[in-house]
Amino acid sequence: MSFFDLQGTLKPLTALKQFGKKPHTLKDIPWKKREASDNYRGLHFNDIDECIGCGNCSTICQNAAIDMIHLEGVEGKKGDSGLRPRVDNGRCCWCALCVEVCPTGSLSLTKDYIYVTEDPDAFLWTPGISNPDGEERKSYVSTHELSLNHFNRIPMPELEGKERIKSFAEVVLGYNEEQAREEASRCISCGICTEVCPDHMHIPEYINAIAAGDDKEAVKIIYDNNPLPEMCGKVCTRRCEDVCAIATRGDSVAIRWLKRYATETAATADITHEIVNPEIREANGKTVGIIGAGPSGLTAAYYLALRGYDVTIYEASAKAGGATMYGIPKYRLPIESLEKQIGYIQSIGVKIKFNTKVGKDISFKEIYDKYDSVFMGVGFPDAWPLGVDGDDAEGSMQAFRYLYMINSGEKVDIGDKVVVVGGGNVAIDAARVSRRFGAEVTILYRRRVEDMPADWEEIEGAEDEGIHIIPQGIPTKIHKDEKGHVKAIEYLKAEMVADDKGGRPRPVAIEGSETVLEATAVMAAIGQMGDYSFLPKEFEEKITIERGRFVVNEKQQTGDPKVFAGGDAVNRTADAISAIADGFRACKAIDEYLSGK
Amino acid sequence: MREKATTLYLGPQHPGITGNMMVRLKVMGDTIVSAQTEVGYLHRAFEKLQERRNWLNSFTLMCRFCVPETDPMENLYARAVESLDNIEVPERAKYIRVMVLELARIATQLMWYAGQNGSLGLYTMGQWSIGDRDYILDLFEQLTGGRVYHMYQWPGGVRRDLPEGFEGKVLRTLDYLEKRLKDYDDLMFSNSIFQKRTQGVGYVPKESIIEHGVVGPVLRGAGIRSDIRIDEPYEVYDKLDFEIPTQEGSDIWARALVRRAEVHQSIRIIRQVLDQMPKGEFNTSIPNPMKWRVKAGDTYVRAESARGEVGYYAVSDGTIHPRRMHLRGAAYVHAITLLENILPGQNVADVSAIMNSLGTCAPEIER
Amino acid sequence: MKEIKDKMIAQINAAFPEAVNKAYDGNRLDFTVHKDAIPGFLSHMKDQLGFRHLSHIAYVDWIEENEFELVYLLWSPTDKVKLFVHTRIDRENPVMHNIDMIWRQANTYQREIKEMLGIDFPDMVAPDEFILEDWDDIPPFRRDFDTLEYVNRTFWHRPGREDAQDVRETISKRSGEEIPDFAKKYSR
Amino acid sequence: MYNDKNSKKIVETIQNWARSHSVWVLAYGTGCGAIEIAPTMTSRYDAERLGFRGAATPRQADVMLITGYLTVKTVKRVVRVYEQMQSPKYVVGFGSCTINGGMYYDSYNTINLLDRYLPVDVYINGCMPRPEAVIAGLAKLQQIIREGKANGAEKYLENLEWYKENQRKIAPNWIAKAPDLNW
Repeated sequence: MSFFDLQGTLKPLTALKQFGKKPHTLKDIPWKKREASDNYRGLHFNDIDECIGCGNCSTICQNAAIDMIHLEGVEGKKGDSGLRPRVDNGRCCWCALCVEVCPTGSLSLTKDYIYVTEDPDAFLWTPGISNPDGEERKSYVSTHELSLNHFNRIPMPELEGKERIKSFAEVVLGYNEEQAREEASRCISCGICTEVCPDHMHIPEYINAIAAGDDKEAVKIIYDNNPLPEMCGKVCTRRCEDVCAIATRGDSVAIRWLKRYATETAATADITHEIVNPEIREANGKTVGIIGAGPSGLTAAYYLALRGYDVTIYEASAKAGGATMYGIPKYRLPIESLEKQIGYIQSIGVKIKFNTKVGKDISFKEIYDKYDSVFMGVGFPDAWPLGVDGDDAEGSMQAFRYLYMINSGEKVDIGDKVVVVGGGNVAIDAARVSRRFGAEVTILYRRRVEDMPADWEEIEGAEDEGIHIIPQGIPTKIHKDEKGHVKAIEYLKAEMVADDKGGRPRPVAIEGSETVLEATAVMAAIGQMGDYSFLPKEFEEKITIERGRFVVNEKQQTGDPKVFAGGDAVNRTADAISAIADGFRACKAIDEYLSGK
Repeated sequence: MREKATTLYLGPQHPGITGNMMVRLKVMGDTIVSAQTEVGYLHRAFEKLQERRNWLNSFTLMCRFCVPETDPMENLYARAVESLDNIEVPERAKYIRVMVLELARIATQLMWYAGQNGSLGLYTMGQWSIGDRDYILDLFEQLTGGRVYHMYQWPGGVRRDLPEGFEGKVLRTLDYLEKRLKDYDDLMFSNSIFQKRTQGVGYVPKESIIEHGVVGPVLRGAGIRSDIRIDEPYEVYDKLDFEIPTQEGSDIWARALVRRAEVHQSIRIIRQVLDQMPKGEFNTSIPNPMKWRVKAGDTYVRAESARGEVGYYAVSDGTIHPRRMHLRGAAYVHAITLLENILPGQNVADVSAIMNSLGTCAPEIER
Repeated sequence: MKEIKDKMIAQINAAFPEAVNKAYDGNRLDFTVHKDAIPGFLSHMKDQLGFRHLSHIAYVDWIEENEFELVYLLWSPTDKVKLFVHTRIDRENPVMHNIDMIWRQANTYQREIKEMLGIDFPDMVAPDEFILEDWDDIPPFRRDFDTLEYVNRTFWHRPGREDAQDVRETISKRSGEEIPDFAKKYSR
Repeated sequence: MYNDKNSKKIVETIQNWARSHSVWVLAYGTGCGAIEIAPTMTSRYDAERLGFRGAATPRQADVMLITGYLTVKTVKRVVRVYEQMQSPKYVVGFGSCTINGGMYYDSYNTINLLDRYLPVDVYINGCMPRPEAVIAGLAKLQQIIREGKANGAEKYLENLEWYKENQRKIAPNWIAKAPDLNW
């Protein structure tokens, strides 16, 4: 290369051709804001009404930038923690992971990005409050498909419909380990579900333990306030799943099935004892008498026994469990499962006197005098009759009684055409049991199928098994044959009329739409009721009954401070988990009452 | 009289230094006698922080490792986790990733154009190439929602699909860049001042290559055809047709020519990617990030960044937190032992140019 | 690839009978070597088997086993094989052999290891400080160094966020749920 | 002539107006955000048309941009550089890291609150702030300079003891060795 390189000197000068060209400088800045791209990750926006305050954004945030705070005008309710996120913009890195994990999709990022101030304390940003107009400027959003939440539940393996009706084998097969871990991993551990659980079980904790592979720890956590968890894992009404944060845009986490999975790892009463390893306090010499070995009675007994009380349960039937033993068909809750759990409760020192009906074999007064405190978990042993013409025919029965008899091993003649009247779980149970005895079953319900109070899974299961559902049918008459046996049931078709007072639509019979359905048995499943004949007159003043239920205070205490009550005979929800909650509450109250705290 | 050596501190506050770091020079007149790199001004302890994060949200730290070129790091993390947990990545995601990586490579080289010329006093180049780089950042903004920190490639694929009409925009930008690259050649590579300042300067001797673990354009500028994209093909590089440019000089000039050729190759790759990109999924679902336990084990993945080989060693102990994450940056070896080795004998005025040509990136060294 | 790897394993086993091989798919070779054998092993790899490129020295603190692990990551440009060489060092007496005469850049890696983990390389020539300056705590990349605790002790967090509430706690307080202590570690 | 209150005020107003249109930025990229300084200063965004241009040394510079996190090691240099700068001088904090630690709030090597070590005049939101935001921040700085509110340097002198104490807390040996305000 020579000292003077002509080409190397002139070529760079061609850059001068740019001279006079319009520059690409964005001259409007800073006087005009430049629009960011369509999925820009700018300042946060939160739809305050849609947000349920699950706090998942706060958990995923690796910078600890998101606080959950109480906002003026946002109150907590069932399914909403009442807290809302606030972002510390002195921490945020706008990675938008909070958006990706938001189960409701309320959180998003906007196109706004300019925020300049002299005050370092002014960087706390409450999305949706700090930028109420952010809705229109939303850019980075998480759609159903893009969300990091897993909205689809792991399907529960079940027996085929055809297989099921052959026997009383359990229909639901349960998750295997891999499925359970995967399903448990869907949970975001917000804990919103615990509020609606009557018993306030520690749901996020035990699900997290399952996800971590610590099944035994999960069982231990579950037994903290529920002594019949396997039963709950199989048949609970699971109101927790209705408010699940994931359910806002998808299937709720299968909380019930996960509990079932965890408790099934405790295969026998002994193993349960080993895993739970309960701390039983020294006997304190006080005694508690419990009437009825149903869920509420067993719960109160178990936790009282753990606290050192001498507990005796009086049970009218030959087996404990109450409605869960006699009211639930065995394909949903196998007898061995329930006996295992009751066996465990007995193993820690709870005494159960079977076949001892209070009021007949032993008087209430005797129990009242003998024990320091009494708990009544007597349940609803009787069912409402259908109350139509011909109700007294042979073969017309109450579904609840039918289930009781079948579960006690008795044989019941139902023929081959069964009509069940009602739409609750008892109706479906009776129908599906009858189907297993080979009958053709029809369910007659006053309202529409979507109005049925039974679990949708149960309704689907019934349909799979070939049970016919006639909705909007109001039974009017039962036809008898010459021997006084049920021959047919007559019903009127109904139309749904909107309720003026804002309640759910009412069925109104259509004149002249009488239809007759052949039947060999008719089962009424329209509700149960209590039997309080055991209660002597002298107690009536203190232990009051209103609308068929005991009146208690928030501590399950009746008017007589020594007597507590719980279960179906007290609460309106009338399910097992409410009974367990009553028993647990009563246990604490009895402990308080007797220890004089 | 013997001249006495003077100590000069190049950095940390110095307009010519590449990032926040320092080189302590002992000079005799204009000539360097010895050099010592001092780093640590940008040490944020990422790897320690990642041990406190979970497997998903520690990916947000990845792009911060090297600020000028963020995407190879994201790619490494994604691939490390995928290889630990046996996650299959959809084909489309792989193509998108390659496109992003190559766009990032072009953007980094444009940044280098500015840095290399800035260190030699040709400031016009910086005005051009950084202004043109912004068009690539505009593409990134549309694709990922961020200009510099994309946080786009994550374990399982990429976060969002290509927006409507994105391919066309990429092609238009590439066409524009190709036109501009000719202007760059006229201004820079034909420039006799640039040639004289770079030819024979910053020579890396052949024996240093192996001894110092030299990688990337520095290695290729010494005539060795080595590139992770062909040595250990990742994503879909084995399905693409491109060349690995090499030069013989092993000086700043040779490395500049390699980088210039690489921009052209990257453009070629992106065109092929857009051509071959299949339809379909762009992401496989990963477990709930808060409960994601990656299978225990260790892995080492590598990628070719614009500065050379970057590697990522990841260890999982089967919990929700990474056990150990360790990054090997390309500049890690270049800016310390290699720089200290080749600087003696050079002119003080060339230090900045040499550091630029070695691809020094301070945040990557100390992490 | 498999033949190349098998051949290499045979060669390595012949030269270093104590080196323990672990099988992996792909182009990964994995050996565990006693720490005293490392310099000899690595220079053999470099000179005889073509692993000319030392990609990195990774380090892990296995505090449960009271050991440090160093992983030498080698690459053979000719055979396209990557080699992991693991070695363990006693945590109580962390001393390791210097290899910067085999690869000069190992000097940098070892300086980092020395500073971040506290492993001593007695015959390495390098300035004392590398990344940190005036560090007076335990080496920060050890597992027992709690970075957040150090931050709380040394720096500040901006006040004004004390009204933050825990979702789980808020709900349990509202419903009267008592979470037992042994379950709390599973709360989020 | 300058001694009466009114003319002093007028002179100050003119001074501030002039200062706000000629703000020289110190070329010191302390962290991530430095990468967006290059586009801000070059052709696309061209902050120079607003009066911002680079300055190579602290003596010539008016404003220091703290572009993100500061490691303990850098804080010492930054303090030194800041003290070398001549009044009037301003500090702009970029992004989350300068406000409350940002991503590195739990890192043992980065400070969390910049305003404990240096007086900060303007903070810019973002991680990192894009050039438009940077320019918005610089415009804000111009505005407060014009209003005469950018008095960080005076605040620093007034509260010198407090700042020094905080600096000493993270760098006990270094600050002790260094002569105060006498660079």
